[in-house]
Amino acid sequence: MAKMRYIQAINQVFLDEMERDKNIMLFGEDVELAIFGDTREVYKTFGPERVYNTPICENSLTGMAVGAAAAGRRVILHLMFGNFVYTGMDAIAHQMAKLRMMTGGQMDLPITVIAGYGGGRSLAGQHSDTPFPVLMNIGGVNVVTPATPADAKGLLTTAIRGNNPTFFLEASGRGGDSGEVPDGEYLVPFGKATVHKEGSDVTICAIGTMVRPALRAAKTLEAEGISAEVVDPRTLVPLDEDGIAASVSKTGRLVLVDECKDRCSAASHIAAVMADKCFGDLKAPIKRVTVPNVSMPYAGVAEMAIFPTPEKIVAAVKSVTGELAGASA
Amino acid sequence: MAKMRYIQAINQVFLDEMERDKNIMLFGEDVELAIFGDTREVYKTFGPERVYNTPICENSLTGMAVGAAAAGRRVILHLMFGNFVYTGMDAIAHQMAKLRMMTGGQMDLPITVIAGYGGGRSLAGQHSDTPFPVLMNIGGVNVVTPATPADAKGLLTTAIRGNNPTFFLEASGRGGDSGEVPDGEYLVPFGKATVHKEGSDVTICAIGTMVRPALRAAKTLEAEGISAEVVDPRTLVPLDEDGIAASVSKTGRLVLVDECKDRCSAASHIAAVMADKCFGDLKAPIKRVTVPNVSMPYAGVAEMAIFPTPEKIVAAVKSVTGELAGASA
Amino acid sequence: MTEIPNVDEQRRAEWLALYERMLLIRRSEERVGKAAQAGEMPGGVHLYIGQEASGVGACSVLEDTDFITSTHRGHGHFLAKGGDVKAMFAELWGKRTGICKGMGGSMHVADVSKGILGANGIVGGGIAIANGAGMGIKVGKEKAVSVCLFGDGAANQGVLMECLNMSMVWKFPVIWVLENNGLSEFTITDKVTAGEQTDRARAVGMPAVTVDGNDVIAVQEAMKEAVDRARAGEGPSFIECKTYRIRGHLEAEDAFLGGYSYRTQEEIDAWKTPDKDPILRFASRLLAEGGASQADLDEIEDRVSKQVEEAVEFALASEDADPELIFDITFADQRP
Amino acid sequence: MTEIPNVDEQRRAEWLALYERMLLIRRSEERVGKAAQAGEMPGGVHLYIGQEASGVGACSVLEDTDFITSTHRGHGHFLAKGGDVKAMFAELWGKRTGICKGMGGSMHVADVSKGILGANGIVGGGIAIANGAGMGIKVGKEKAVSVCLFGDGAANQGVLMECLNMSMVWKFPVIWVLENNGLSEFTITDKVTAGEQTDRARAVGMPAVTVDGNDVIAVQEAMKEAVDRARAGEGPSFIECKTYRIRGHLEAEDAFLGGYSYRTQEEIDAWKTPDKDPILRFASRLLAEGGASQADLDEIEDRVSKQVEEAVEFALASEDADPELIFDITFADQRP
Ligand SMILES: Cc1ncc(C[n+]2csc(CCOP(=O)(O)OP(=O)(O)O)c2C)c(N)n1
Ligand SMILES: Cc1ncc(C[n+]2csc(CCOP(=O)(O)OP(=O)(O)O)c2C)c(N)n1
Ligand SMILES: [Mg+2]
Ligand SMILES: [Mg+2]
Repeated sequence: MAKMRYIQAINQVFLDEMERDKNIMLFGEDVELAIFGDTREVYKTFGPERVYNTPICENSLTGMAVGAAAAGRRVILHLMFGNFVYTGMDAIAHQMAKLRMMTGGQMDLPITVIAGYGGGRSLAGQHSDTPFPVLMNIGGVNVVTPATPADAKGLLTTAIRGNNPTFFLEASGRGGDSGEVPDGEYLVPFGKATVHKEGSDVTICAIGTMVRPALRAAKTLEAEGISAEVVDPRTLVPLDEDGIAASVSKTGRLVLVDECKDRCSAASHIAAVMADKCFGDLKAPIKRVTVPNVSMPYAGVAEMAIFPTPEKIVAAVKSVTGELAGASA
Repeated sequence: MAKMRYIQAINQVFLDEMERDKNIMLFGEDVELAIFGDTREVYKTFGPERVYNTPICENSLTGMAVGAAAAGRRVILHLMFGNFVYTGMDAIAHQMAKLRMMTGGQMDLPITVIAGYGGGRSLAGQHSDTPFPVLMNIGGVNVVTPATPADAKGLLTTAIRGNNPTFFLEASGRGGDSGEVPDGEYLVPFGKATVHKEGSDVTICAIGTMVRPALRAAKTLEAEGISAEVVDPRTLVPLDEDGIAASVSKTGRLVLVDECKDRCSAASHIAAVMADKCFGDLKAPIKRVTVPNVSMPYAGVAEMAIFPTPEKIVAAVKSVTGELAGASA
Repeated sequence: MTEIPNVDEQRRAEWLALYERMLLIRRSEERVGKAAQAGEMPGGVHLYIGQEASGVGACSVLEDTDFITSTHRGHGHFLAKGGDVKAMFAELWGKRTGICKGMGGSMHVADVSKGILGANGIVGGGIAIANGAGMGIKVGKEKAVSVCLFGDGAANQGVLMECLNMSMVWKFPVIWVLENNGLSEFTITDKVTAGEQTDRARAVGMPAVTVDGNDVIAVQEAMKEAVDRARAGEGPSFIECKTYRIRGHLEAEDAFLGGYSYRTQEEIDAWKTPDKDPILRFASRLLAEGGASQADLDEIEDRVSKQVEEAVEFALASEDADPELIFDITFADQRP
Repeated sequence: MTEIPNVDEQRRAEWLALYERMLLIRRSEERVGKAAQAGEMPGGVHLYIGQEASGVGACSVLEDTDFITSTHRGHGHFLAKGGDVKAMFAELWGKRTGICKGMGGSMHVADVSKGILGANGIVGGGIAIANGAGMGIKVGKEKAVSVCLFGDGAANQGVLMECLNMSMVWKFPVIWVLENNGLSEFTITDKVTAGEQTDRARAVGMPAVTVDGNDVIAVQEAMKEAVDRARAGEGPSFIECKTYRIRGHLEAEDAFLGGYSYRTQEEIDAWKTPDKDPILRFASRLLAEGGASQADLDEIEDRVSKQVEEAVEFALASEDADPELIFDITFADQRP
């Protein structure tokens, strides 16, 4: 175990995996000087034969990832901001997500696309999106949202070694968070949720960037006598429905926390699944703490007004555990 | 009232509205000879000064709609297939959906984008998508899914006269359906669900193309003593949450039918909203009849295997009304 | 017309093989068209009739290890690159013996083992894939080339400029083969296109030529030069093949057009004449300069007809696609 | 350097106005940079310092009814097209008095009443918008023009080819102004670009020129010609302005670079010299040939400094953005 920043954990995986497997290539805009820090030294170490610092043209880059994979390479594409998923959407939705199926399973597409997502830093509408829903809905691509440096390492390694297209969405604003990261080879399997904190009164299911405020909220609630379990799906595709359901069935209450815009969010989808699978165990309405259906404003006060915060999570929990809070008060 | 085909109703609105308001322009690929039939005679009547038959370049077309609107025009863009929403996604998500907000409300964007969606005709993966979820999630654009020729007329007229970007998604395979359409000016307001059939045991909330199989299922169920109410949201953004909730509160059961892939579908979102708002009235799990998270296969048998059908809807309803069916048998 | 040296026996055999490949495409497409017109074939069907020389000429100089990307009009490319006609027909009829197990259909025929990365229903969809394959080849230090076959309509998609640029910057072994049939669906491409498309390649410094796309030998020669350059690490080339689509945009065209039209019957007929039709032309040339006899051509005609009928029988006799498969093949080793 | 006729009084006033506009941009940007470096300003801040001549030259021939689209580096364009400096500063500080009410910030400053369709955080995002505005103008039979200001990095986005093509096909009144500062973030654009970008315009038959983008008069003259052509219905033009970005890609650049660099200090300094810097250059010329005195320039310096300080005060004194507004402005007459 070593204490490491989130972004360092990612950077280290790139260096380790590209060293281990000479068939891995990496490309993207400005990856040479590593604007996000996560590709630092990658170009110096492996480029220019295996690393391409590209022009600005996301539409082609996503399609090229498919072509390079079809030609036998193991591919890492850095898309920089999650918003650029929309810019490169055509080949993501039409080729990357569908080609295996459309060719009757003829080709593996070992592609890892990495991009930073999320708001909270006054980058305004075009640099603050959380594009999970579109990636989840198109089918055919995995979606991974590590919340901690350790999960970043473990999930990225699994993504790179896997044979399916995977979107590894890093929390842009959380690059500096640090945490313990296992030494040496470390893989976290896809489709296994993790419980960051156990509890018995309510399940708070928090995704990616939202794990931290969820844990804060859980602490506040604990002090008020409400025992919250904080569950993190870690991967949205595949989704650990059973793992989340187990927690919901135990606590009987569910609050989802997701930085997506609300409509058709990951939160909505998990809520829908639980309203089907866990209906008999539910004691209260399922609540969602998400971003309203507007684009992220610039001004800090405006941004914070619509952003999920520990306070909003606490309020949502209390709206379904009213009597418990009363009991312990 | 006149009996009219769905596609004719749409075509007539284009002709009528462009006649009424000289500020309306229309453009898109192959709109001159009207590959979908819905722009027939439009070019002949109003082009080439107000109608542009464009080259193939969806990425620009969506952005140009924004520019033309900013320059003061009322804009109709035909995107042909719903899949090409992904191809033109960049400017949809980044400009059309956000520019009003990002400029502090300085500009109206009276844009109607029309595209045909849905599978069932062996057009395979790249021509069968139902792209509601991405449009619903990005925020800032309306999403309209008329199921009948009358609603097609009424909603399209509302879309064209409105001042917000609206995606009018026509049911590709349903162009030939006919129905009674009110004569003269006819507007259907956004955000008002409609009840196609009343019932008391279960609410079947069906979207767009799915209204027809839902009505068939309701008929079958009726014969077996189960009274299903068929609700059609008609517009997904804005969504008539109260209208749907009223039906769900009345029946206590909800089955959603949606041609979207399941994950983060419109069905998921409506389920999530109802699992919050109507929890106290729900007597059974909320069920979704959707397309699994795979791309649409080519072969008819394979396509039908994953497509929502009346049989699957009946089965889903029975899974939540088991005791009723028994009682009436 | 290209100058021909004395035709030796090897050359004769090669030419007959080109002819046979073109004829196989023609007869296959005619048969598919018949099935589509009769409503036997599901989905949208876009035929390659009239354009055989460009696909066959282009693929004639490629190995199985070389890649092609194709278009919605991809049957001809599939067969030109060595795809199996039975497996293609079974695919078009939606059978589990199809090359894509019935999951892809007409717009997605692919045989990765032969380097055919697939027909593609997205206009311009093959452009970035071909460029990426070129990148992948270069990273893998392989000798292969990647050939992008695309239409004049697709040439207006911006990914073309993006990929022309990148292929040039990094000297990817990519050959850009524009099949300019003058039409994009029901639109005359010239009406929506400014300038010459070869100039878009020249703008990034790429060698670009225009050839008679109905002359299989002219296409082949331009390709040879381009492939040699690519294999030598000298980078990409652009070849425009001028040709014409004789059939409708899709077989159901008349229904879509509802009585309107975008071209005259005379225009179509002019491309069916012995001087213009790529197969009739090459037949005359084979007889005149290629050392072939009418008997050679007749034999090929017979063989091809039999092959096509066998393919139809194979397709019709095969079992329908397996719906369960969908869940196995969406991902490698993972359920969707 | 462009030849100048005898400078009359009107010309003198015009030149001084150009100078003042460039200086206003420079002093504003310096002040914004200071605030950003001090951590007072949220978000990413991309300064226009060193490129003032191209934006000012380009916008100097436009009316309020003409449109511009801009980039992430848009403050200079905003001011050049007549945007209000107070409203811009208030926007950058996230205040409700901001031109976008604090909702857009640095990357989205827009004033639709002045034809400024907005800075844009999506590289290349303005290209299709400008083209669409050109289309809209044409449909409305108006006399306006639409000017797209974009960078050399953006020029590699395929929408450029798409829109160059369409603007040419239909003769939209669009002027494509490429501000070629040689850099895209931390990448030397030449390393990822093949050929000359003007040739991409020439490939569709569009008139294209390259001018010294640090010479405000050269830019203005090229623009005049292009605007005249556009207003006369003769279609689009392409103008490449060669210039240089003196500041970092964004003000937090050092933190992002973590000790690495993509250019030398000498290179930067070479662009700050009196021959190269667009403002110093134009000052000398004003004194030498423009009939201006040092006192004129000093007066302008004073006025501009005051204007900037007033703008800062205005911004700082304003109330924070109103979060409730988000729900009112996402749609016209509709809650989100
Ligand atoms: C992205 C996209 N836009 C539009 C279409 C609809 N479409 C199918 S084929 C076609 C015309 C293509 O023309 P061209 O590339 O010249 O190929 P050709 O049909 O002539 O072989 C169009 C517009 C599509 N399939 N994909
Ligand atoms: C679609 C998109 N891709 C990438 C980025 C990240 N990015 C911001 S500025 C920039 C470089 C732009 O270069 P150029 O167009 O030359 O403008 P300059 O910064 O030189 O003014 C990049 C890659 C972005 N904002 N949008
Ligand atoms: Mg064509
Ligand atoms: Mg630049």
